[in-house]
Amino acid sequence: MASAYHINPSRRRTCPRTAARVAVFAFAALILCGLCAPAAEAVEAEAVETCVPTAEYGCVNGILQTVGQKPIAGVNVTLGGTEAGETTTADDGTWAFKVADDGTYTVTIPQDVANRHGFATNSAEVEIVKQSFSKQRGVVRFDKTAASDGTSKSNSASTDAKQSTSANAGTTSAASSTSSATWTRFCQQLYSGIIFGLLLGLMAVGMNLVYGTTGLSSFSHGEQVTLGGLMAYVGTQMLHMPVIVSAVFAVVIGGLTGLLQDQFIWGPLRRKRVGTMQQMIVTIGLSMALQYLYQFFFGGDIKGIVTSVPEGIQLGPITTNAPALICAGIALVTIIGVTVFLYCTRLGRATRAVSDNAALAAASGINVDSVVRIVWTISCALAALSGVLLGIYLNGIAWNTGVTLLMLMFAAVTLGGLGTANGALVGALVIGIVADVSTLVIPSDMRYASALAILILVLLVRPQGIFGKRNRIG
Amino acid sequence: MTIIANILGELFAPTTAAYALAAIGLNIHFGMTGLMNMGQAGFMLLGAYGFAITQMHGANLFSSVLFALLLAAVYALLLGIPTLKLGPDYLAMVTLAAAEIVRIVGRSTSMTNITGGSAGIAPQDFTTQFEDLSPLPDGTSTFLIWTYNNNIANSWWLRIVAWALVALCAFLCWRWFRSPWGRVLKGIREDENAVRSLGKSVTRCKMQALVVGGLFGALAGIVFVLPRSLNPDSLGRTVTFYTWTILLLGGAATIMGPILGSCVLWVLLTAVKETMRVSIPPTVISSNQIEALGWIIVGVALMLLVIFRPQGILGNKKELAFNG
Amino acid sequence: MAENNKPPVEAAQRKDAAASPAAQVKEPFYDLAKWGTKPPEGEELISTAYGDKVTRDLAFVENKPGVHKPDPILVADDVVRRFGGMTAVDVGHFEIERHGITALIGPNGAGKTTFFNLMTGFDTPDTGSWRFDGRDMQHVNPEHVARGGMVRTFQLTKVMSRLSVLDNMLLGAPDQPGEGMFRSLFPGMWRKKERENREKAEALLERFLLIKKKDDFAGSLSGGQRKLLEMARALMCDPKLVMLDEPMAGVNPALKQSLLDHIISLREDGTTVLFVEHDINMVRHIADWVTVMAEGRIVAEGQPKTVMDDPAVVDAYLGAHADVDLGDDAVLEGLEEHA
Amino acid sequence: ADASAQADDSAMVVGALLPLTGTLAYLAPPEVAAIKLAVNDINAAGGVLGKDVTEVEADTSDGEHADQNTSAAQSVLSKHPSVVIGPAASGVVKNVYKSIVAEKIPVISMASTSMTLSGMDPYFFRTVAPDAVQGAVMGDLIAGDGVKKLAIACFNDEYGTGMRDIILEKLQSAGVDVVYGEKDAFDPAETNYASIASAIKESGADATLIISYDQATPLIKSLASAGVDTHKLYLVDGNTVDYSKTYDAGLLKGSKGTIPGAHVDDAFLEALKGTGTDVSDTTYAAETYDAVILAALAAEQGGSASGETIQKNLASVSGADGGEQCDSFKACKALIDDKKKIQYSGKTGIGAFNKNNDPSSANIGIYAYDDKNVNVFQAMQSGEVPSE
Amino acid sequence: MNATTAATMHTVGTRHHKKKVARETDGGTDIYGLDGTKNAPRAMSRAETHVGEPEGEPLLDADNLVAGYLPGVNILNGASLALHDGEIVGIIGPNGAGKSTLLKSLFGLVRIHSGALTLRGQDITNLRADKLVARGVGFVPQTENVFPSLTIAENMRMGAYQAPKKFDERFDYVCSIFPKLGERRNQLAGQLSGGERQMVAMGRALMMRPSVLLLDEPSAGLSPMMQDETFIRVRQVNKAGVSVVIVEQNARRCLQICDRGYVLDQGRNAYSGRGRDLMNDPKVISLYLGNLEEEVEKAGQ
Ligand SMILES: Nc1ncnc2c1ncn2[C@@H]1O[C@H](COP(=O)(O)OP(=O)(O)OP(=O)(O)O)[C@@H](O)[C@H]1O
Ligand SMILES: Nc1ncnc2c1ncn2[C@@H]1O[C@H](COP(=O)(O)OP(=O)(O)OP(=O)(O)O)[C@@H](O)[C@H]1O
Ligand SMILES: CC(C)C[C@H](N)C(=O)O
Ligand SMILES: [Mg+2]
Ligand SMILES: [Mg+2]
Repeated sequence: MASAYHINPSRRRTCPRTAARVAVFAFAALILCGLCAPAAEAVEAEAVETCVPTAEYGCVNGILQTVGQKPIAGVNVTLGGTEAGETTTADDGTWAFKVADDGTYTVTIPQDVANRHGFATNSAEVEIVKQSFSKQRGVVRFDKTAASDGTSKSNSASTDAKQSTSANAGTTSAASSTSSATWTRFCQQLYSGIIFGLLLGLMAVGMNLVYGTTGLSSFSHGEQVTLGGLMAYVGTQMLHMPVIVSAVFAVVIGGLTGLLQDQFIWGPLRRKRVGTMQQMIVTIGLSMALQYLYQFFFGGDIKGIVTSVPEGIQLGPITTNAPALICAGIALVTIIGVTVFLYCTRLGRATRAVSDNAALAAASGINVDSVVRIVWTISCALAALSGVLLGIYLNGIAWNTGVTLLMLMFAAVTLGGLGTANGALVGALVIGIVADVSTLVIPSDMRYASALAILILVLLVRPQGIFGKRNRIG
Repeated sequence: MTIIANILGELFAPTTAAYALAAIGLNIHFGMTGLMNMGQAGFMLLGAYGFAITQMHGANLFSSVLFALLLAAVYALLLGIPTLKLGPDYLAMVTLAAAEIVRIVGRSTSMTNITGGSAGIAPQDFTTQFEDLSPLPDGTSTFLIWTYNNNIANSWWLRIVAWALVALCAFLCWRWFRSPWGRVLKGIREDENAVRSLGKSVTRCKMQALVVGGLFGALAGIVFVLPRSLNPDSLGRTVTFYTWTILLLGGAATIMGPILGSCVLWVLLTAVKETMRVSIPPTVISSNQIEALGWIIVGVALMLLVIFRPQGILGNKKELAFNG
Repeated sequence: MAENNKPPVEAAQRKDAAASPAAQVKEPFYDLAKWGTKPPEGEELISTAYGDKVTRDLAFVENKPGVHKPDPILVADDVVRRFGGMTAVDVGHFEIERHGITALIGPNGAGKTTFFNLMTGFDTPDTGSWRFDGRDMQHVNPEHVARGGMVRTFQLTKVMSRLSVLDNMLLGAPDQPGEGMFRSLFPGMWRKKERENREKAEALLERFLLIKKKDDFAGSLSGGQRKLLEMARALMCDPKLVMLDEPMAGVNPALKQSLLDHIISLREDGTTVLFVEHDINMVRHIADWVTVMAEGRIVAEGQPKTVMDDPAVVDAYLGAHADVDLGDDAVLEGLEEHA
Repeated sequence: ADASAQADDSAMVVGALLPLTGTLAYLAPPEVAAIKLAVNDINAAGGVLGKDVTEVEADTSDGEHADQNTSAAQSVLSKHPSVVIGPAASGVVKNVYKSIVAEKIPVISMASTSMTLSGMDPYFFRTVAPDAVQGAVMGDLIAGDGVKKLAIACFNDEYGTGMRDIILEKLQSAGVDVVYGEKDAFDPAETNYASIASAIKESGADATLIISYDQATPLIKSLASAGVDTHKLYLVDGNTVDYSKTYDAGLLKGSKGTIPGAHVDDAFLEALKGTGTDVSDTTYAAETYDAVILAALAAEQGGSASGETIQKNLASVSGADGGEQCDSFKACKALIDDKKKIQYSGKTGIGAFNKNNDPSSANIGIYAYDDKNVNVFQAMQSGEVPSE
Repeated sequence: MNATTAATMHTVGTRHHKKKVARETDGGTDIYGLDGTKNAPRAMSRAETHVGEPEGEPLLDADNLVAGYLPGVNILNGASLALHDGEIVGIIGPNGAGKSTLLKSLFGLVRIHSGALTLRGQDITNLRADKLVARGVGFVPQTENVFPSLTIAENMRMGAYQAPKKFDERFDYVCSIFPKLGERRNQLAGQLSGGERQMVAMGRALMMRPSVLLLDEPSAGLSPMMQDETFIRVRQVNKAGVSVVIVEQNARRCLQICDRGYVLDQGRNAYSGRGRDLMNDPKVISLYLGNLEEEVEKAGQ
């Protein structure tokens, strides 16, 4: 990677010089060719349609096309240097020579063709070393204008984000089109951030429910998400069911696992009054077991739930597609539903009561066990649903998809305020948007770092999360 | 026989020692002070970076270790000053996030010149000084049923140093546990406002605990990378989770718990995987599946251990009753 | 525990119980009232010097809110704390007499606890300043407040559950050098102090009837025992001013009575006491001065007798039934009439 | 010394360190099969030094489980292997090689392509060419196709960024503009490619190069739904696989990919399947197979199954100092029995080991996707591996 | 008993005790040396245990309960309690006597190891709390008796959990007693003052309308006025047909409204009798009730 860093500056510095040198060489070569062409004709380079370098032959080849990438057919290409040859470009603009000897070659096209298409130069030089991978083939292109050369260079100097300006747009509108492109990019990133945030919110809301009811941060929640996706995969790709049916199937299986888990693991642990820290370790163990269980059955690769690629829809500056919108819609509706459930239904209030003080909840006539069981079931079902949506939206699900997203889920619920239902949604949206929009300014491999940094910053200002409330001291 | 040697070898493998060190540090954080540090791997990674980078640039061993500790201490301070006022679950998240940020930044392409980016730092660049320091002769030695190289990588020399460190840290921990300082930390664990109302400097003690635990973490990081290479991804969340598992498996707020927990976890893991390798012919299920099955069993075993001994192997059952 | 280690009283009781259970069953297992804090036989009864001085000084102070006192240890000015739209505390001027026992009373939600929180740095007021012993206490954090000699207890008790009762007490002790990280590694540096603290703690626990539980986790204490521990722990600090937030709520009346003596003896040790309490008898019994808070403000101040007879206080705080036997059916009937 | 002394008169034991679990687990099946196949072939030809070769495996998992890397190495080491085949990923190699080479046991990796591994240790070999080679071929391929503006979706991993830098160098000299991804790389643990896809779309690139492992599966779809032309994708060995079951037909038609190693014929795939392992592709199978055979031949030639002997003879049996060509263990063994120098030319078509213990020459296969999304072999480019 | 004799008695007692303790704490863990198993079984007639008990079958009958939190440590060592229909029964005793434990064990929150517990003749030993609520038993714990992150109104709703339809009507009733709760209905209970919390707890119980109400120190932390209000309401509720068991440290007030009272000490019954009798019993006064009121009055004169 070190080299990537050095390439750019050095390239910027050396390019003009190289260009100049090439021009001088070309001139010299022309003269040379004119003088000694008959003498050099002893060795002939073979013009071929396509050339693959081998131990015996190196290749000099290229494609002749306009700056706008239209192939230019039927143009004479002359090879000079160690070996000489001549060919005409094919319909797709390609041409190739097989050369037997190592050495320096010069490729020339007629000057008038170069002028007509506004090429900067009409000849180029390559070095061929048959045995060396990096030199056994020389690719020669002429499709560079003197003007666009300059633009593209300044472009490559600026950040990737701004490079979207097409090189041949010229220099006049460069500034304004750059800003509008940035604006489009921004909208698009914001949009994808929101969609991802919604999905993340859906994933996190189940985890938050469990936390809100039992105080347990479930590390196996990621695996529940994965389970949903994998079950949908089983539905669509193995049982060949329609997507909707598979989704329902996945959600049912997910809910069922929640129910069974509570029956056989969490219920007994609660009854033994095992602390949440200990239960958390159990979830870590469970997470481990489940991850490898998935690997056991599904292997280590990424599974696609649907094979088709949805058609794009243009919404103002935003490109999207129907499945993404539907996924986001489902996520939003579900999260709102959960919030309503928590704050406006009797059972919802009961879950919050249980989280506050289970003994007192029991003393109020709440069947704590069954409330918690319902919560686990709902939580796992929601996780499964989010797994399905995620698998569709992210175009694939693997044994470790859930666990890689777990961190973000935690971040989302914490940011929103642990145990608060709408907190998961808002937190997830913040994380999603920050992660996606921050790619406009920072490298994308660091985008989650920026989301996490936001989390830390918010917590410094609001230690109880966005929606958390503080109790009094004393 | 080799299987048994392998399994029992994990008892005192450098990795086991590294995790034990990390867990001792975490024990100071969580077991004593109640700080839910979910980012112990962050301390380890910083320690490892501090050590390896200075070694790479030719610093001597002692100053490298010192630098690693310094780095971890500074990180602890930076992390602690703003965050120690957070509630436990929120602190957990912040430390987890901070550790991830350390890793993500460390592996990012923009840091390649310093940290080696995603490739990390190769062992030949930072282990030689340590290996040269060994008083042992070159070659391989066998002790009882175990044969290891004397000096290189996963060696006897590293084992000796690592376990000496573990012993030292455990001793310190033991001293602290039974001292008034330890009592203040435990008070903070239970209710920091109560401790505050009694005039103890809660912030200072928490910070001390965070730094000390972090320093142990940094040492753990060094021990962790010495037999292998420094790769930021190998000190990620998984490591933190294992450390927690080890701590609670052995018993939080006990001296020997972290060490025992580490031994149990790695011995268990190796035992299961080794046994699976030899006992299931790959014709029944594929090699991939055998290894996966091994992990499944370990996961389930962990769950069972906690379910049937929630206070940890050495933990006090009575404490559990007041977990709330 | 070996049989012969049984407390003699108990052993005797058990023997008797076996002999004639019916006769013996009404005997208590031990006599609580004996556990009072009266000085041991032969020794002087506690001096009353400070008490007398305070009584003398306060006798001439006017009984009106915000009045100046001869020798205040804590002076608060314009302390206001709002929660959202509600003003929880709005104290114009308030002084606490040094060496006095001041009672802070007032209806529920009057802002007493919040005032405690503000004074001790656990909460920050919107405006206001206060001085403790001549030192400005604004923006001082709780630990420094406590180290400065102003120690408080919590109404909703805060015991350190997974620490033994004795450890809870030892945490209250000030100036333990072993509480430094490095010094703690060398037991030689703190052993002696530790021993002294332990003795003191045990003496206090004994007074507070907690000695038998000293090695148990504090989390296993009953509600009342927690209150006791909370108070005993605060007294470990030898504070200049101790602020007790309903120390006796939930404490058995017999024990309460004996602990009042202890509070009085604190005064003679030079400690100033500020306490919140809803037990009027206790206030009457030990308070040198009573301050009444309502809706965040100090509405009345004065000698206990004067304040307690203030009709406004009776109305807002003591209520119409203060001197009525609640078992009386007339009370219920009166209620129905009102309704 | 102890370990190899023991190995001296005993049969050859092939240790294998494979990513059987973890993020690289999808690569393991062909490797497992190839080792089995090689061992079977060797034993069918009478074994090494008259004794049957046995194989021991351990799971290195992935870089995130570094503790497993070393304990797997320890596990294999304790079984006194004569040679260790693997590990696959460069990062894992760095985690384990030292403790193995310290025992004077050669490590032959079949898939680690990082350039930093060249000449790392006399006991470290690999049967796959470093990324420089593939990168050069890929760069030429892209330039030769007339791409003007290229977007690179590269993951931030030693393999990813290393390869990208080589390609960038090539592209620059050919005048291809990189409009996205010159510096930007995504996290290997990335799951959400929407933003990368939209960035690529916005960059106006006319072709996209994807350097990744199987992250490509969701990435390609994200690209497609963002409206990026999926007929002009360039894939590398980490992701040039058969996508016929993954996507609707036609999605990738025209896209190209490169894979190091000779194009293996279907017979080899059948043979792999014959070992009872569930394999669907041959990624790194040939490299693995050759590694085992080379080691066996080295033992055969050196007359001992000790690590040191194998290390000494590996270069020679691979043809470093000439000899008669042979292409199977059986044939080569016959030549060795005749006291002839040999040059093993195996399934990968790599040349003899060079002074860095890299293959001195290598083949890079160029593949193009047909309308069923199957990668079809187009051409093979071979040449010398740079050893500077 | 006058103050001087009391004082001499104290002195002796204290000293005596000090030695005793020193020896005892050396020994071991048995908190009171009263491990239920070692104790001789009590041979007391029902009349002695439940002095003044009315005729007929008790509504709630706890007989000889042995219960504890940790294995091997019993807190209750054979405590008995009978509650008849329409009664208010008070329990008083020193701190740590096991009063709360007794209530909790009645309510299934502490495990009963031995003894009989019946409600209307049916065995309810270790029955789950929510099932007891369904059978008409209500309970207000001593500590942690509100849901801090729920609002006041929601806390009240939890009180009416098993009869959600009656919420409005009952909430109005509760608000008439504690007007503050109505005013602050949307405030989180966790932000309330100690006394306000207590009101919430009491209000929650009143929302429940049980047939048996177990109250653990409902008046603690309340202002005198509110304390009186609480006691009066308890009586009022009782008149409406609810039988009440009330644990109180405000013993005099409590005994005023009680039909009968029990004195609990070290996990077993020490005294029992009609409320007024206990209140005036000099023994009970000196041991458990104290004579602060008298002393204050004396001083006042
Ligand atoms: N953090 C908070 N947020 C909102 N309101 C609060 C908070 N803390 C206290 N209050 C309100 O401030 C008022 C005063 O509370 P405070 O605890 O000081 O009362 P108090 O006088 O101690 O009452 P009590 O005698 O019942 O203990 C109460 O009405 C309470 O609801
Ligand atoms: N959770 C617990 N675990 C262990 N022991 C406990 C627990 N709670 C209470 N105890 C012990 O049980 C005994 C009785 O406690 P209980 O709470 O019943 O007392 P109480 O009579 O209600 O006292 P108070 O008047 O102080 O509320 C006490 O000695 C106490 O230490
Ligand atoms: C398994 C392979 C794709 C590994 C990759 N070539 C590396 O060096 O890391
Ligand atoms: Mg208060
Ligand atoms: Mg109680």
